[in-house]
Amino acid sequence: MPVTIIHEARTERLEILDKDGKADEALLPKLSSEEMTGLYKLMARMRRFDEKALALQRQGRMGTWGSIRGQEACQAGLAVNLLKEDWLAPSFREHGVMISRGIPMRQVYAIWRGDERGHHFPEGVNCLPVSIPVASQLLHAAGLGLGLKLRGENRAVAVGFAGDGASSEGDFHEALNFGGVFKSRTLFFIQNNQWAISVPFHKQTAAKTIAQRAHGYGIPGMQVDGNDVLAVYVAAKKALEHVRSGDGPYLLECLTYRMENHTTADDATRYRLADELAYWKERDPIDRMRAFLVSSKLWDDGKERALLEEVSAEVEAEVKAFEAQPPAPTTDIVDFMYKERPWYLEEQRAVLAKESR
Amino acid sequence: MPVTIIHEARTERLEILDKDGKADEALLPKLSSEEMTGLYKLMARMRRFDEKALALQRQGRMGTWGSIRGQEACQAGLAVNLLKEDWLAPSFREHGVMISRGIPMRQVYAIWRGDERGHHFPEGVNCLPVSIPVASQLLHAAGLGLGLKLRGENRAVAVGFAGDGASSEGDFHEALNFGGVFKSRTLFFIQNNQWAISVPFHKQTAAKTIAQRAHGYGIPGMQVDGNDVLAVYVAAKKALEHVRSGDGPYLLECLTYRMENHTTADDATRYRLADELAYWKERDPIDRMRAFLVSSKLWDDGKERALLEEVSAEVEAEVKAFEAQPPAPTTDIVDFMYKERPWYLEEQRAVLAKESR
Amino acid sequence: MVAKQTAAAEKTEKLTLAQAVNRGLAQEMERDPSVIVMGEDVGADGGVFRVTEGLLEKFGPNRVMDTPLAESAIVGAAVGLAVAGFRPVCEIQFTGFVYPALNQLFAHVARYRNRSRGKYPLPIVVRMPYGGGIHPPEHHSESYEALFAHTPGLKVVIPSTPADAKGLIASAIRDEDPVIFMEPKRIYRAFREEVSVEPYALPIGEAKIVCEGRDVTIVAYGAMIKVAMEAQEMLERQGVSAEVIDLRTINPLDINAVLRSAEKIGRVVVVHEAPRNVGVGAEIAALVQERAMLSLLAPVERVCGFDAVFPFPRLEEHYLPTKERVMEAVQKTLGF
Amino acid sequence: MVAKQTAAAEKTEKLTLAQAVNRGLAQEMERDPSVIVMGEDVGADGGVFRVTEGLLEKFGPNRVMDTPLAESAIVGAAVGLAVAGFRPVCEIQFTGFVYPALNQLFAHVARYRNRSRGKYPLPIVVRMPYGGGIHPPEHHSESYEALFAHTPGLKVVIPSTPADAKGLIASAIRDEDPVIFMEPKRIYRAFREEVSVEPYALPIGEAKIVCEGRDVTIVAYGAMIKVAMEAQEMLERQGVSAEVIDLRTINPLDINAVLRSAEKIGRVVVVHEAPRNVGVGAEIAALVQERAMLSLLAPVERVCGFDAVFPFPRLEEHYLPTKERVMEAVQKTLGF
Ligand SMILES: Cc1ncc(C[n+]2csc(CCOP(=O)(O)OP(=O)(O)O)c2C)c(N)n1
Ligand SMILES: Cc1ncc(C[n+]2csc(CCOP(=O)(O)OP(=O)(O)O)c2C)c(N)n1
Ligand SMILES: [Mg+2]
Ligand SMILES: [Mg+2]
Repeated sequence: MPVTIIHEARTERLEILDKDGKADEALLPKLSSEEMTGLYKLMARMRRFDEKALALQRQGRMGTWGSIRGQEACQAGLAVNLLKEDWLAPSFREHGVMISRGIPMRQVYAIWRGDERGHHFPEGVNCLPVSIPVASQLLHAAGLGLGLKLRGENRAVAVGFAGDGASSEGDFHEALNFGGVFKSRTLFFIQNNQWAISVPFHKQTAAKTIAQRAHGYGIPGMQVDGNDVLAVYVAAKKALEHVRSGDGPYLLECLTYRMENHTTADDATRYRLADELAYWKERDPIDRMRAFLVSSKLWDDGKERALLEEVSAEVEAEVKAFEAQPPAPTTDIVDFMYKERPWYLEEQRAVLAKESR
Repeated sequence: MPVTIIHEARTERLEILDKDGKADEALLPKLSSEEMTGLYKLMARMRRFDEKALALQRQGRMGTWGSIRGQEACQAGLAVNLLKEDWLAPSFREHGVMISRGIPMRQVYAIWRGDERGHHFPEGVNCLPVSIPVASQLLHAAGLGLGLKLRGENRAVAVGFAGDGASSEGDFHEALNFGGVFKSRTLFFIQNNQWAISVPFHKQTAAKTIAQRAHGYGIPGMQVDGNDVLAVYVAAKKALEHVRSGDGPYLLECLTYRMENHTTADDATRYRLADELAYWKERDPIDRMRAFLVSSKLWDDGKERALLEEVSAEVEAEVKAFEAQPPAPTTDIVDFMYKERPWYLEEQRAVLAKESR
Repeated sequence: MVAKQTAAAEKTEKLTLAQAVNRGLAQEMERDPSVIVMGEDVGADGGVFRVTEGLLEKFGPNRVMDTPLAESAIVGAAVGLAVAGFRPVCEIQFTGFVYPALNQLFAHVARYRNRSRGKYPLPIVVRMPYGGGIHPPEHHSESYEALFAHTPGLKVVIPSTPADAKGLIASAIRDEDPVIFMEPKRIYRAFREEVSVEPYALPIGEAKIVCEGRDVTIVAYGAMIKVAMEAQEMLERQGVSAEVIDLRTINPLDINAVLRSAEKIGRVVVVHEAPRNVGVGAEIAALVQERAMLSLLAPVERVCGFDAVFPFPRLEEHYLPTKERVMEAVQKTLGF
Repeated sequence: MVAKQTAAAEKTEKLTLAQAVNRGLAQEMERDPSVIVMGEDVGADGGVFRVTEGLLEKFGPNRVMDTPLAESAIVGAAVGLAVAGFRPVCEIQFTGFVYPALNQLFAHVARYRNRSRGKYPLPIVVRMPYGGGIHPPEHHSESYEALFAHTPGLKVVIPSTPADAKGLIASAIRDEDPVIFMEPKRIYRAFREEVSVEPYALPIGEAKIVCEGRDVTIVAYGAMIKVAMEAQEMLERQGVSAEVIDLRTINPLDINAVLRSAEKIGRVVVVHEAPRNVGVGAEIAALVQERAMLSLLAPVERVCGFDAVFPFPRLEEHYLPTKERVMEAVQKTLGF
């Protein structure tokens, strides 16, 4: 046959809860009540944590903050599927999954207050430092996933995070391709929040989805409603199972929405319409899951009040601890550059030491 | 429907001549006898040109040469579809299409003998200088294609060339994505000769084809048998029509085979089996087209002899002209850096001028 | 050349440096329809520092293009656009995000004229805010001018005042060769000055004597001019007269301006916020000792950023050169 | 430190520089199973210069990995591999192709230890052949060591002899910090010397006095050592005694070795093939005038590549520093 079809591909999208929290029963994951409410609690904790950071920032007590508001379902649905031995390679908008993995809130606050010490994560927490150049960390995740494979791990995986904007960078491509070639133990987890600062997704690429790129690398991929925590839970589980099995990487696109400004340095009213925000407010991942839980008789106002009190108390305590930390010695500027300081840093350290006296 | 198919794609491959030169009549392009033999002559001219360069190199009269042997069908099938106003953004293995576009052979020889003057192409020949960092020139082609669009051109397009290895670079991705977003007037023309120096295609990517990547950028693409000049002719025509119509870029993958060493600096016996080469020798694009022409009564031994004489004479004359060119003045090293020489290049020029006296 | 004062009759407006670049861009786009602006968020958002504000409204989406988030694409596509007859002005959002574009800059932009023996000069400007002082996250404070200055084929321009910024961006755009135009973000809005409302161009490659002096020459550029001038004022009070030279162009350096001052005074301090090792200060020290050794009364001193990663905000102020460090270096040359 | 001679009893073999790096790689891979080699064509092909020849056969495809053609991926994946406990030795095929990897090198490799406050040091080596002299196509002759030397967090090592190459690649691999290891391809096979068959490591950061002298110090590295020594011999015949210092490490520079010589002699010529503007020579000149001004009898001279794109082969020999240019610079310092 002189005209042959040499490749066929379809890309799926999963949704379980509709915008009002009504579930497609056939697709509902078999989770216990605790697990169901656990997902909700995780999201509520993230939101409180995030809101506090925004408040601190307005008061001049925080640096530039990139809010995760609206993306909690993505991060919670993934987080509960992770094992202790898994690795994260986060971008700058992964606070939710980071605090869910045992990184103290005070450390994440510290990073964004501008303190490298926040990055010295506790022993046993497998998380790379936050990477700011978009998409660059996907290669770290590809390499880590290869490293895990070479070490013979058969459970641990690496998760590389990126946004829709990041998917235009060359590193996105190189990472997925490299991962595919080496069958690295890597989940590429893309939160498509439809904006890259002021650039909407349709100006980022002429492709309809990011998920469909997977086929170009010979790896599986899918899209999931990123404002539906149950759907993300199911999709992440499936994706992670694939990666854990040793069959190579997986590309999971969570279609979500950035409900805040890009960061506190941004003013989204310059470039996006209030209507769009309103549309997505109705699809808030937390409201939606609460509606589902309430209608499932798993949640009520009392529980809600108790939860909010609990997470508020935690957040306040963490803020207190975070703000109690005195600034690092100025000599820290040079002290972590190399294992041993070269002569010129020895000299420069002396300048810093003298000035700080 | 909670599980939806959000994207479906199929990738086609076109073949017209089989390995023995038997054509699929239904797919045969409607070409005159002159056009048919013209394609053959073009390929023969390329081969002679290429063989001569290899011979010169062995005699120390040429620099590093990357042979196009085996890829003549790709370059000829494309070349005859190009208009004078089209632009080329060549990689280092596009000698065939370059000499078919009005760049004198002597200039291509000069480039590879190590003389920048070869790059000063004749007025009216729209061709960028050879780009050596793989895939990087695809972005130039994307930009040029956008420029042509912005200028309101409705015929001219830009053709960006790259190999299978190059398709792993980030620039490949950025170029196709950029082109897709801006609907740039660009044909991305990939000669997948199945090797990137010593790395075979299956180690370059886990994807089966390069053509299937097109879907990830929302642009069309297809694969063609790159050793079948009629198939390339048809595919390139179709691809160019798409681009000329203003509907955005096209990704055309020609699956071919590098019959020589990567370059004269390489020794392919270190990494590839003789069997593979033998297999592809039987699929030589020139032999195949000749068999078709002979069986179509369009070609015979007499014509073959005459053709070989003609192209040999041309090549020899070009070599003579090329070798007659004295080296450039040493001051050329600094004289083309800026429109006006800064003071330090003025000083450095004096050193060069003094030494060359 | 001593700073040119705006002629009394000229119509002026009071602008910040960011606004002055904006005016320069708008006026060059008006003058020449082949000038286009491209980059991340340069359209509706007007750039994260608002330097391209209003250009989209004025010139439309075919001349002010929000690109996908891909720096190599921005610069690589500019090569093609330049060959197609445009004069692209690319914005890289921060110097710390230019690295993905370095392949295109080093392998192509810097070399195209030479490679094509003059056939394809590339009139491309790559603008980028650089330097510290605004307490942003990592990668937003970098000063990598040395990389560009070391690369043959590029010009590197760094203005320090609104008036210079407007005239130099115009020259950069009109230049037939690629220009890296680095904008000191720390002083984007630090002060305003009267800037001629008419379009004008200032020569690339000419330094400016910001302040004449007798006892020491302070060579600086960009945001460090402010620091140098603070030091100059403090020194003045201590009876030390400092001459401050604003390089304005890093490549080609205005060697004559520096040498004239060095020969006159014999003591030179170079200030920049980039790391010291193999930085622009090294080049100036090397040139001065090479060409004015016999005039030197003391070694050329360098006051630079530390040879360390630019710290996160909480330690940032300790990284950047301060007037105190400049004064100390001046004292050192005086006491030599 | 004067060049250490191989002890008489040691078993040695006669190796080229390329072979010596190969031996060093093999022995370190034997010593430490976490050492892996990755890059384009490093497997079956043994690298385009055969520096990784035989490693695939010996250590298998899990430790010698042909990667896709993607430099950012090579270095970026190495970051992840290093965190996973490996010691990746990346090969970049030519220095002219390292640019796509600069984002990973500058934004991550150089900064990871610092960013993570010591939690994730990256013991990564990035090897690359550099420099001119082999008449290859464009981009195959570049010397961009200044970029790396300017970047805090990297070490930069450039050997000039087989024995040094073997000992330094071992140290680079054992180092807890990232090392850019640049190999002078022009002398990959230019000569052989006796090299100890046992594994050994030479300290990073120590220069070597190749030849002691009285009248002038020539500071060089890599392939320029050969040029410097040719000049030294010619000068010798003219009655001029040159001391030749091989830096071996570009960052951290062995400042003491250079200063000792400068103080002893008072005349210094620096030689490198990279462009002069803001090159390593500038740093050396700046340091020497800063710290040994009173010992200097003449300005520090620089003999460098021109501030131009490295030319295509037919003009290449005119670009590279020659012994004549070195001698001229020496005469200039002597005649000052
Ligand atoms: C390489 C690089 N270029 C530019 C930036 C500046 N920048 C920070 S975030 C951002 C947009 C990112 O968009 P996306 O990937 O969609 O992530 P989101 O912010 O929406 O989470 C840009 C342009 C950067 N961080 N890295
Ligand atoms: C960015 C970059 N890295 C490495 C090289 C060295 N190199 C030259 S050609 C080549 C292989 C190219 O393979 P492919 O793209 O398939 O083209 P082909 O040589 O087969 O035509 C390599 C690795 C290069 N030219 N550019
Ligand atoms: Mg986004
Ligand atoms: Mg190939």
